[in-house]
This record gives sequence, structure tokens and C-alpha cells, in this order.
Amino acid sequence: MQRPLRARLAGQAPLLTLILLCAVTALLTDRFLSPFNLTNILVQSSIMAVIAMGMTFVIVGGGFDLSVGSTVALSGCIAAMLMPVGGVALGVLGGVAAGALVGLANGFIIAMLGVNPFITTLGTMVLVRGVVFIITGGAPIGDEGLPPAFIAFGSQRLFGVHYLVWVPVGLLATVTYIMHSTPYGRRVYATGGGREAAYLSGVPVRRVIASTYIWCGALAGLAGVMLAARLQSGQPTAGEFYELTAIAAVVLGGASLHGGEGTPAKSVIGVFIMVVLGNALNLLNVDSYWQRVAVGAVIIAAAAADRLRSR
Amino acid sequence: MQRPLRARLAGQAPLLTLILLCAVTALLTDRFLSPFNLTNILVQSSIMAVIAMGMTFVIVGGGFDLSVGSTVALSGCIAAMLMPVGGVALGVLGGVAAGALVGLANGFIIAMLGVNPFITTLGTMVLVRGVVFIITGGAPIGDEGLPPAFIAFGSQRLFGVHYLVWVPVGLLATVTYIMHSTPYGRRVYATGGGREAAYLSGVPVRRVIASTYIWCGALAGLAGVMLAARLQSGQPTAGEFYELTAIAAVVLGGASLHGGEGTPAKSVIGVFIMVVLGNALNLLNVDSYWQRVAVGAVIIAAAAADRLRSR
Amino acid sequence: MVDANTRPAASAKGIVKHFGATAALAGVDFDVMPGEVHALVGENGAGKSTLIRIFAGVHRPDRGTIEVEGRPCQFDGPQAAIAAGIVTIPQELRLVPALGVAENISVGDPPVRRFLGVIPRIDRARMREDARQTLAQLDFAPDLDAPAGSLSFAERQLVMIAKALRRRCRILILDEPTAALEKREIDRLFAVLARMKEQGVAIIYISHRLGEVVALADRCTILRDGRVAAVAQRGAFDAARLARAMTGGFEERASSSGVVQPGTTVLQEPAERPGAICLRAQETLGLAGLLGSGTDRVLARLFGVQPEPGTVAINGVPRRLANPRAAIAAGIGMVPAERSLGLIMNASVRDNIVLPSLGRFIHRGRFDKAGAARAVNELMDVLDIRPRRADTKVSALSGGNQQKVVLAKWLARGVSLLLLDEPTQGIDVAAKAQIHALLRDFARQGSILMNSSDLAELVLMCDAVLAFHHGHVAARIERSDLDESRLHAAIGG
Amino acid sequence: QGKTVIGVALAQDDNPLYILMLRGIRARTQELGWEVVAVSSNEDKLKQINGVQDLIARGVKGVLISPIDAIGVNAAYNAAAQAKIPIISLARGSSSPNQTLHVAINEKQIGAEIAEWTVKHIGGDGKVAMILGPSGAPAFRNLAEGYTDVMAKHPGIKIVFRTDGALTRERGVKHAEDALAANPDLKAIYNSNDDVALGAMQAVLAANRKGTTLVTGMNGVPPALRAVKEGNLALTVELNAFEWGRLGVDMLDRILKGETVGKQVFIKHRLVDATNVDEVLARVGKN
Ligand SMILES: Nc1ncnc2c1ncn2[C@@H]1O[C@H](COP(=O)(O)OP(=O)(O)OP(=O)(O)O)[C@@H](O)[C@H]1O
Ligand SMILES: Nc1ncnc2c1ncn2[C@@H]1O[C@H](COP(=O)(O)OP(=O)(O)OP(=O)(O)O)[C@@H](O)[C@H]1O
Ligand SMILES: [Mg+2]
Ligand SMILES: [Mg+2]
Repeated sequence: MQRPLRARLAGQAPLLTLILLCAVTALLTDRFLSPFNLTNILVQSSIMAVIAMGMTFVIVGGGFDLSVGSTVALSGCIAAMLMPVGGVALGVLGGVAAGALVGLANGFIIAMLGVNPFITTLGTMVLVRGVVFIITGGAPIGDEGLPPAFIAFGSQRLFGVHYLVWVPVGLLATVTYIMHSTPYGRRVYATGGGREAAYLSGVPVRRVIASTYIWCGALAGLAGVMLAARLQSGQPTAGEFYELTAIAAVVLGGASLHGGEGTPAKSVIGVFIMVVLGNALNLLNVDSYWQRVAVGAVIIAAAAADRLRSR
Repeated sequence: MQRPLRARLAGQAPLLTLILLCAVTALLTDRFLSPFNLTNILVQSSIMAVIAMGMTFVIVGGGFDLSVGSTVALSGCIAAMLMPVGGVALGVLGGVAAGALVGLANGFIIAMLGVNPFITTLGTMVLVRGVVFIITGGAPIGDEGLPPAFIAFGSQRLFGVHYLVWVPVGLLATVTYIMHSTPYGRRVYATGGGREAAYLSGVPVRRVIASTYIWCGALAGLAGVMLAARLQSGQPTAGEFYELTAIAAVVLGGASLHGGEGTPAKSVIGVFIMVVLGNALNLLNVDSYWQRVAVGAVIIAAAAADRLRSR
Repeated sequence: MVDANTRPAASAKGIVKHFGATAALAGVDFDVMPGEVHALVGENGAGKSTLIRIFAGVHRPDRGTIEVEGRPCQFDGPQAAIAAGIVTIPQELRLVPALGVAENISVGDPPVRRFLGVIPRIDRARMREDARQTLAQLDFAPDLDAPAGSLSFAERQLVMIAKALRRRCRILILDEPTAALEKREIDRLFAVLARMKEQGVAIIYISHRLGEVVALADRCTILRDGRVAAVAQRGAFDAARLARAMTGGFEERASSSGVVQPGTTVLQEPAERPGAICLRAQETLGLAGLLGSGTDRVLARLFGVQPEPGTVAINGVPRRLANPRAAIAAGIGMVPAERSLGLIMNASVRDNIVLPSLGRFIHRGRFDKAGAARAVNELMDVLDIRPRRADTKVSALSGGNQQKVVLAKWLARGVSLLLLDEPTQGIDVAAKAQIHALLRDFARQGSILMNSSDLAELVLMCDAVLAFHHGHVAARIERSDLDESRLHAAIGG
Repeated sequence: QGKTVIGVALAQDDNPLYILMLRGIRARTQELGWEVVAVSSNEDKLKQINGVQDLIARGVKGVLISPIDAIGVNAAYNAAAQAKIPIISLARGSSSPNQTLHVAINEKQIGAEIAEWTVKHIGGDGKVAMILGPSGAPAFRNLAEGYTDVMAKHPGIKIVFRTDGALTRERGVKHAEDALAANPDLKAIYNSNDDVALGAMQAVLAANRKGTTLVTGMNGVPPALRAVKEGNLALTVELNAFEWGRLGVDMLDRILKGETVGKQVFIKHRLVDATNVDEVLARVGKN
């Protein structure tokens, strides 16, 4: 009976890290807790949170997805290209669908052909980026103006909170429900935690694995649409290094890269750690070179602190 | 008796991919097999080959190192800073030592503290890049000129082959010997192949794992020195994305990211696949956007072909 | 009893299955009736698991057909087999380590409620209740939320059994379900199987413990080299005859039984420690105890896996067994219960054998490949490891041969003390006898500490047995007093 | 056959400036009946050297390069010299003696001019933020240096925020947001290129500081020009990369014909603000 209690406390290492980070920053600068800045942090986290939730599916299922950054760019550009002709709804749908398609390709190659996820998604990361450049000619899309409703979605608020923030809030509830309380979600955990065991128990592991990549792609697609709204254009160069940030956030949230562990909510905490850290360093006007040192050190320290739970 | 034979043939998928790639390119353009271009390919491969050999240690040992790109920049800049005051030897030594030190830090955090390799080396990747910018002020080192002997090392030839190419040639023999024919090398394979079982057989698994990162860091350091010679300066921005290329090369060479499999020679074949592919696309004047599509597709196809061996 | 007119619950006709060049099954006919226990026996590698994997939808036969209740079936995965009412406990313990016990039991078909008739939701209360009830049949009450990975090998085996029992099935297949179980658990399992049998469930039962087969089976099929060597009805077979039919004639000779000279003390834990172990030269000491009695922890602490402060006298020298390396340096070797802990599955036989003694094969500063190869070949001959190819991956070896490779590791190292945890689980009678003989040879110079749930094995092998009860040594039974019933009473079963 | 083939090795292939430059190059070569082989390097020096060697292996008659670094890619110049073909630097320059010609831009001067314009329009004092380009890239270092040198001469002006990073719009938004959170009374934001500036501009608009926090850009790409026209962006600098590419080809043509040209030609730049944006827009519309 002693174990669960200690385990429960230690399992909260990411949250404690986040709180510590906020407390220290708030002590160092009173700007940190200003409403403007808090909104700021929420908006900055919103897009990465959506990506990280998708990545949670893949990582819990025992996989790995490097292609989300390119997918973000692809879906943003496709959304921006479709909107002038088909309106906002078609744009959003098109963007998400493009993401899901990339995920489908990843899922097929990884689950059905059995190719290593690292190398597969590295391949699609490069390939999709090429496709984005080809369809856009390398230039931003929509500088002539996207529909005002879409621009508003990227900048306006509802009940005092940005639309962009409502998206991950709603998603978090849904995704948590799916992963936690549906048979499908438990299959993802079982597959990631012990593929053979799940297979012998009648779980269609290949389909489950493929589905995680589709989730990840679709959510990266949605994030790409959100980013396009925020940037008021489709940017072919958008999303670089997002893959590493998203994976880092999920792992900082306590997921295991061996699969079977992690929750969407904790991944979102991981995202907050990354965003708050960057925000804090900017507010404190830390030299950008030293910022890198600090980010690197905090990432390692946070992960090391999380190790306590398994000690 | 049939299995080993088929397995042996299938185990050569990377080599066959490389040969196929060369054959197709040679058919499409006669420039490919010109002596100038062949030298070209060797020189272009040399630096990545050194990094990939170091990465082989880490991956065979069951790990992962994202920090090699930053390490390349660090050691190149340190070498370029030391040379004017201490001569070429000190510069080379300092560069390699700096790399080994990064490896030591990675190894300590991963093996001794038990932090996940992905997150640790992502942290050091960012942190080390910050350090490089701090010590160089963000500007290239060696504008006033590095020692002529060093510049010569980066551009001259010995017996008709560039010095830069002799380095990986010599290293390949050494590293293959170490991994294959020394007790230490066998311990690396054992640790990666089954950490628990190796531990129970008396292998000091933590020390072995730590050592693989030191190898990787030191060889990345050496690669950084070679790159400085080639760039005639220490470049703080050098080496970006090298980590992904190196890991891709090792995996294309047939190593498993679960550890215990892979050889330095096959990793070098993986490097050749990547370099020849880039060279071929340039020779064939493929548009740079389409090049990305082609690179992505070939990476995936090569990995998929390699899957045949386990079918 | 089986009615000759009823239709088989499941049958296989002319099954052929090749893996590469190996013919795992070369035309097997097999059937099982409702309410029948049909045992399947054979040497390691005879094809038993392959046959039941075909029933379970894991493998597809190259030729031949499967019928369930008279209907031909083609399973394209375990899912399809489960849907057809076939539930299997596979030989390898397959649980999801990170998931809780209750959740593991319902992986595959968790109980579901639906919101508004559409939105599915896992019914956790029912999931736990199901798990509790099924485990209670086996008289096992673990923490239902504890991750399965934290359970011991035998406990996981019980969870696997519960997992199969929870699914209502018409055909239950058990592939060596009792390899690590004590008699008490085995009896409970048999009681459950008897009840299911009455309900008309068809049961296929695979075991290397021929005593169990005789006690349980209504019918027994003996496989040899992928073919049916014999089929016998209850009463027409006993353990000795089965063994002969499986192997084509052999008998395990009893222990040398000559009175052993008590040698010098080899290992002595501090006497003040409760349950201190003292082991003498040329002695084979057994550890017996029920599930959770702490016998496996004795091995773990002596091998430095769960080190304790304080020193242990090894040949009179105080040593701290802080980790396996220290234990190995002190001349101790360990054969763990799980073979994946004893072996690096993807590495070759050679690499596995030389792993603990890499430092010994140094010749003029470099690794002496030829010397190592010679030593490996010698050991493979002595232990009769098949196939006799040092570069075979151990994952491609049968269980008995894998076990011999683990022993070879320590023989190559020249250890003087072997710690054995379930040394012959899942190994066929012939291989088991070979391993027993090897261990007896070893005990002529070295000492053995052996933990086994197979009391007959302890009686056969040991000079003395320590009976454990709740972590304490309840009794020490010397060879002269050793028999199964006494041992059984001593461990409190 | 017989067609003149030339090689192009620009620093990036996904940056509007270089995209426009390559278009200019292609337009002029088409007129001349030449063929272009372009390799890309995306700010990776070794890749640029390798690319130039691939070009030489391909047998090009001359190379237009935008060297990522002044010394880092000297090996490419040496290789061209060994192959006895001219190599012309566009925009960024090299210290290599083998550089045939440098079609140059005076970054320090531009940085200083942006600073002077800013000082004038914010009234000589106040807080200023700088969102720099990729660390280490000399062009952006020079720009920033020219800017800070001027600012240092004005004691009333304080640079309260500096950060570097990739030249993308998302970084512009994020850093400008953080800069405004830390300093709500920011008077100006310097951006090392137009993409970053357009992002920063959005953050400024969202914070309702249009007109009070001036956002400056650099490069003069069309969306930036339109933003200047709308009054959202305070300033950009027109470089006319298209013309730049054409000029590079022209110079190579003259060199191949044996004419002697100097070692350096400068290209023109021009600050664009609300006063002259219409005129520039009208001209750019034609490309
Ligand atoms: N996955 C596989 N790949 C290749 N060959 C296999 C595979 N599984 C089984 N075999 C082959 O099939 C034969 C029969 O194996 P099977 O597992 O059915 O034996 P078994 O009777 O269950 O043995 P044991 O008593 O050791 O469990 C083996 O000799 C082996 O060569
Ligand atoms: N990949 C493989 N290739 C070839 N043969 C294999 C392979 N895997 C298993 N086998 C064969 O299958 C047979 C039994 O394999 P299996 O894995 O069922 O044994 P095990 O479970 O280790 O042994 P046991 O049942 O005695 O515990 C062996 O004879 C072995 O040679
Ligand atoms: Mg079996
Ligand atoms: Mg078996």
C-alpha cells in the first residue's frame, strides 16, 4: 500500500517541474503573471499541444513520428489554398485530411510493411516537405488575404479566451476519453506495452498501430490549419523542428519511448514546460545563446527528475 | 541449410541498394563514373562516415544520439581556436577531447542516471549548440587563417586519395576490429542485444553504455575537426541535421534501433547510399524540391527492401 | 465421458507446416471432443506449439484443414480463432507489463457499457470484478492494479490462466501452463479444468510433466518430428510409456545415491541472519516453497541481483555480493527462471557461451577467437547442444537446448557454485534427464543451489532440501528422509 | 548539345529572396539560351561545397554562388579554380582569392539606414527589440551590427530584447509576443527579414499597438510591400533580388566572353516606407 502513494507522487514529476518553473519565473519578473502574458502562453502552447496529443497516440502505441513538422506545413498550405475557392470549412477539412493522409501513409508503411518508424517518418518528413515546396513554389500562400472568419479564428477570443486555445481544450477532453475509457484506447496501450501479448489476445495490432499514425497525422493537420490561421497564411517553411519539440514534450510528460505509457494530459504538461521555459527566458531577456544552454539543461533536468518515479 | 544462405543474401540488402543506385545513375549520366566524381563521392562521404561509425557504437549498444551535429560544431570551433596558439596537434586533440567530453556527459546521464537517451541527447544537442555560440560569439573562427598544414589536410591528397578519405578508411579497420574482435566489442553487442541478460552475465552494462557515447562523441569530435579543415574555419552553425542523417545511415545499413545489431562497415554503406543519392540527383539536375521527394522516397524504399531479410 | 457419436469440438486434418526448410508438422490429424481433455506430448521441437498455434490463428497451415464443430475454418489471426470459441494460453508468458493485472485479464475484450447506446466506455468496475472472481477460482488475490510486470514468473502464469478462463470458450488450449507452478496451484487449476470439462468444454493440454498428463488426460497424442507417433486412451498410458513413445526409448537413471561426503564449506551467510544459507563442496542443496515463500529471493541475493549489506563467506573469504559481477568473480553462476534473462536471444550460441568469460580468452592482448571457438565446440559436444552450430541464434533453439546453453556459459567460466532457478521448466523428459546428468557431473566438483517447483526433481537431485515457509526456513530435510510427500508437508501445501 | 550550362548554388531554396533571385537567373539564362543546373544547400556549408563539386562534375561553364559563409565554403572556390571556371558570388561574399567577382550588398550600411530611419520615427528615445536572423550567418550579423552601432550613439534608445533564430513568420509572432509581454511600451521591433517582420507585425496588431510599436523588415518581398501600403509594417528595404539574379548572369556572360570586369559590383537597395511604397509596388507588379 506504500508503493501506490509514492508512485502517485513521483508520477507527478512533470507537473511539479512546471509549477517550479512558473514559481521561479514569477519571482524573477512580475510580467510573467500579467494577463497579457498568460494569454500569450496559452496561445503559444495551443498549436504544439494539439500536435503533442497526436504524438501521444503514436508513442503510447510504441511508435515514433518525425514527420509532424512537415505535415503542419503541408496542411496549412493546403488549407490556405482551398479557402479562397471553397471557403473556410473546405480549407479546414482539406488541411486535416491532408494530415490524415500522411499519417495513413506512415501507418501503412510501418504497420503493414514493418519498416522501422524512425526511418519511415524521417523519409516522409523529407518527402512531404518537398511536396509542400512543390505545390507552393516555396512561397507563402494567402498573402492576398484569407477569409476574415478564418483570420478571426486565429486572433479573436470567445469568453475571453482565444479560439485557438479552445481547440486543444476540447480535444484534450475527447482524446483523454478515447485513450482512457474506450476499448480502442486500451488497445493502443496494450499494443504499445506488449505487442505480442496484445496480438495473441485478439487485438488487431497492425490496424491499431496504423491508426495511431492517422491520429497523429490528422492532429498535426489540424495544428497546421491553426498555425495558418495564426500566421494568416500558409507557410511552406512552417513547423521545422516541431517533431523534436513534440516528442520531447510527450517524453517530458512521462511517456516511455518503448510504448504503453503516457497520457494526453501529461503530454500537454510537457508542452507547457517547453513553452513556459522559452517565454520565461525571453521575458528575462536572457541572451539567446544562453537560452539554448538553459533550455538544454532544463530538458535534461526535468527528465532526470522524472526518473525518480521509477527508482 | 537453406535459411543461412538466404539470410546472408538478404542481409546484403543495403549493399544491393547501393549498387542498384549506382548502376541506375551510371546509366542515366556518364559523368557519374568519372574519376572526378568518384573522388567527389569519397570526399563527400568521409566526414559523415566517421560520425556514423561512432553512432554505430551507440545504436548497437541500444542507444541513440541526437547531439552529434552540435558536437561537430563544437569540436571544429575548439580546434580552430586552439590551433593558432598551440599548433595543429593541440587543435586536433582539443577537438576530439571536446567531443569525448560531450559523450561522457551523455553517457553519464543516460547510463548512470538512467535518463532516456532521446531526451538526454536532445538536451545536449541544444545545450552544446548554445555553448558553441557563446564561445565563438556566433562568428566563424579562423578568419585570420588556420595553419597551412591543416588546410592542406582538408584539401590535399596522399597516393591520389584525399587525406580526409584516409581517416575513415583507417578508422573503419580499427573500429571493426574493436567491435568484432575484442571482449569490449562483444560486450557492446551483448548489452544492446539484451541488457538484463548481459548484466546477469557479469557485463558492466552501465559502463559499457556510457563508453558507447564517449566513442560517439569522440568520433563526432574528430569529424568536426575534419569539417573545420574542409571549411578552413570553425563554423558555429555547422552540423545541423547531421544527427538525423547519421542515424538514418546506420539504420539503412541494417542496424536495429533496439540494439545488438549493426556493423561499422554496413553503416558506412548507409552513408554511401545517402551521399550517392544526393550526388546523383545533383548530377541529373533534379529540382531541389523534387530532390527532397526523391530522397524521402529512396530512404523509405531502401529500408523497406531491407525488411525482406527478416521475412 | 466421451460419447463416441458426438462431433469433435475441433479437429485438424493433414496439417503440414514448414518454416523455411524445417518441417514443423508433416501431416498431422488431431481432434478433441467436447468435455474431453486431450493431452499433446512430445519432445521439444516435436511440433506441439506449432499445431496449437494453428488452432489459435497465429500460423496458417501450408496444407490441411481446421474444423470447428464440423465447420471448416480459416483463421486470419488470433481474433478469428477467439471469435470461433478457441482460447489459448500460449507457452510464452505474454502479458503487457505496464498494464494492471485486471486490465491484462480483459485485454482483447474489455467489458463495455454504452452511453446513449453509442459511445463506448470501459466498465472498470466490472473489469475488476471479473478479474477478482476468475483469480479467486485459482485462489490468487493479487493487487488488481499492480502492473503485471511487477509479478513473479509463477504469478504471471496464474494471471495468464485466469485470462483464458475469463473468456467463455468451447475449446481451451493450454501450452505448458504449469511450468513454474507449485502443486497447490496445479491442483486448483485441475479442479477448474474438471469443472469446465463437465460443462462440455474441449481441452487441449500440453505438458512435459508426464505425471500431470496421466492424471488429467482422457486421451493423449504423442507427436514426434512433426508426425503423430501414437494416440492412446486413458488407462492405456503411464508416464514411463509416454516417455518411451516420445523419445523412442530411454529411462532416467535415479540419482547416484551414494552417500555424499560432506565437503568443506563453500558458501556461508552470516549465521545470525535468519534463514542463512550454508553450502558445502559437492553438495546439491534444494530450495522448496510455495508461491511467495521467498525461495527465489535467496538466489537473487546470493547472485547480487537484490544485494544485501554485509558479506558472505565464499571458501572462507568474506565477499560482498553487491552485483552479479561480484558474484561471478566469486565463482558463482546463475541460471534464471526466465530464459530471456539467461540468454541474449538474438545473439549466437557462441556469443552467449563466451559472454561471462570474455576476459579469459585473451591471447597476447587480443581476443583469442580460435581458443574461444575450441572451448565452445567442446562444450557443445559435452552438453550435446543441437544443432551443433555455434553461430545459430539461440532464439532458434528449442527450450532444452537453450537451457543447455545457459549451463554452458557457466561451465565455460569454470564457476564452482551454480544457482539454479527452475532449471528444467518446459523441457522434455529426455532433455531434462540430460540436464540432470550434467548437473550431477558438475556437482562432483562444484556445489549447486537449486530452486524448483517440481518436487520430484528436488527429490531426485538434492542431497538436502530447505523447505521455505513465509520467507523462513521451516525445515531442512536430508537426503535420507527425502520424499515428495514429506517435502510437500514441509512447505505447507 | 553545345548549350552553355551554368551552375547555381544559392544559400537556401525556401526563402523568398533566393527564390526570386533564382527566378531572375532563370529569366536571363532563358534569354541567352543557356541551361541552369541548381543545387541547394539550405545553410549547410559542406552541402554547398559538395553541391559545387557536383556541378563541376556535371561540367558547368561557370558558377553563381551565394556563399553561406565568407571562408567556410572556400573549398568550393578552390574547386572551381582548379576546374578553370569562373565563380561569381551573389549577395554574400567570400574571402577566397579565387572569387571571380562579388555582386555585393552592403549589409552594414543597410542596417545603419534602418536604424537611422527608426530613430527618426520614434523620436530619438524609447525601448527597441531586435529579432535577429540565424546565429552566425554573416549577412544578418552585419545587418544587426550596422543597426546597433547607430543605436549606440543614441543614449535615449535602449535595446531591451534580442533573440536569434530561423527566418520564419512563426518565430516572428512568438518572439514579438514575448517582447511585448516583457515590455508593453516597446517603440520599435527590428526584424532581420520580411517574413519575421510580418509575424512580428501580427503580434503588434493583436496587442493593439499599430502605429505605436513600429515594425521594420528587410528584403522588400511583395507581401511586405503590401503591408507597408496598409500601414501595418513601418518599413522594408527593397533589394530587388530578381534584378540581382539577372545581373549575376550578365556578369558571367561578360566574363565568359573574355571581358574584364572588376572584383566587385554593388547592387542598389532602397528603404520603402509609406512615402514611396506606391511607386515601388507599381514597378514590382511587373515581375
Ligand atoms: N517461428 C518459427 N520459425 C521457424 N521455425 C519454427 C518456428 N516455430 C517453430 N518452428 C519449427 O517448428 C518445429 C516445431 O516447433 P514447436 O514450437 O511446435 O515445438 P514444440 O513441440 O512446441 O516444442 P517445445 O516442447 O519446445 O515447446 C521446430 O523444430 C522448429 O524448427
Ligand atoms: N526462428 C526460428 N527459426 C528456426 N527454428 C525455430 C525458430 N524459433 C523456434 N524454432 C524452433 O522451434 C522449436 C521450439 O521452439 P519454441 O520457441 O517453441 O521452444 P521454447 O519455447 O524455447 O522451448 P520449450 O517449449 O521447451 O520451453 C525449437 O526446436 C526451435 O529450434
Ligand atoms: Mg511448445
Ligand atoms: Mg516451445
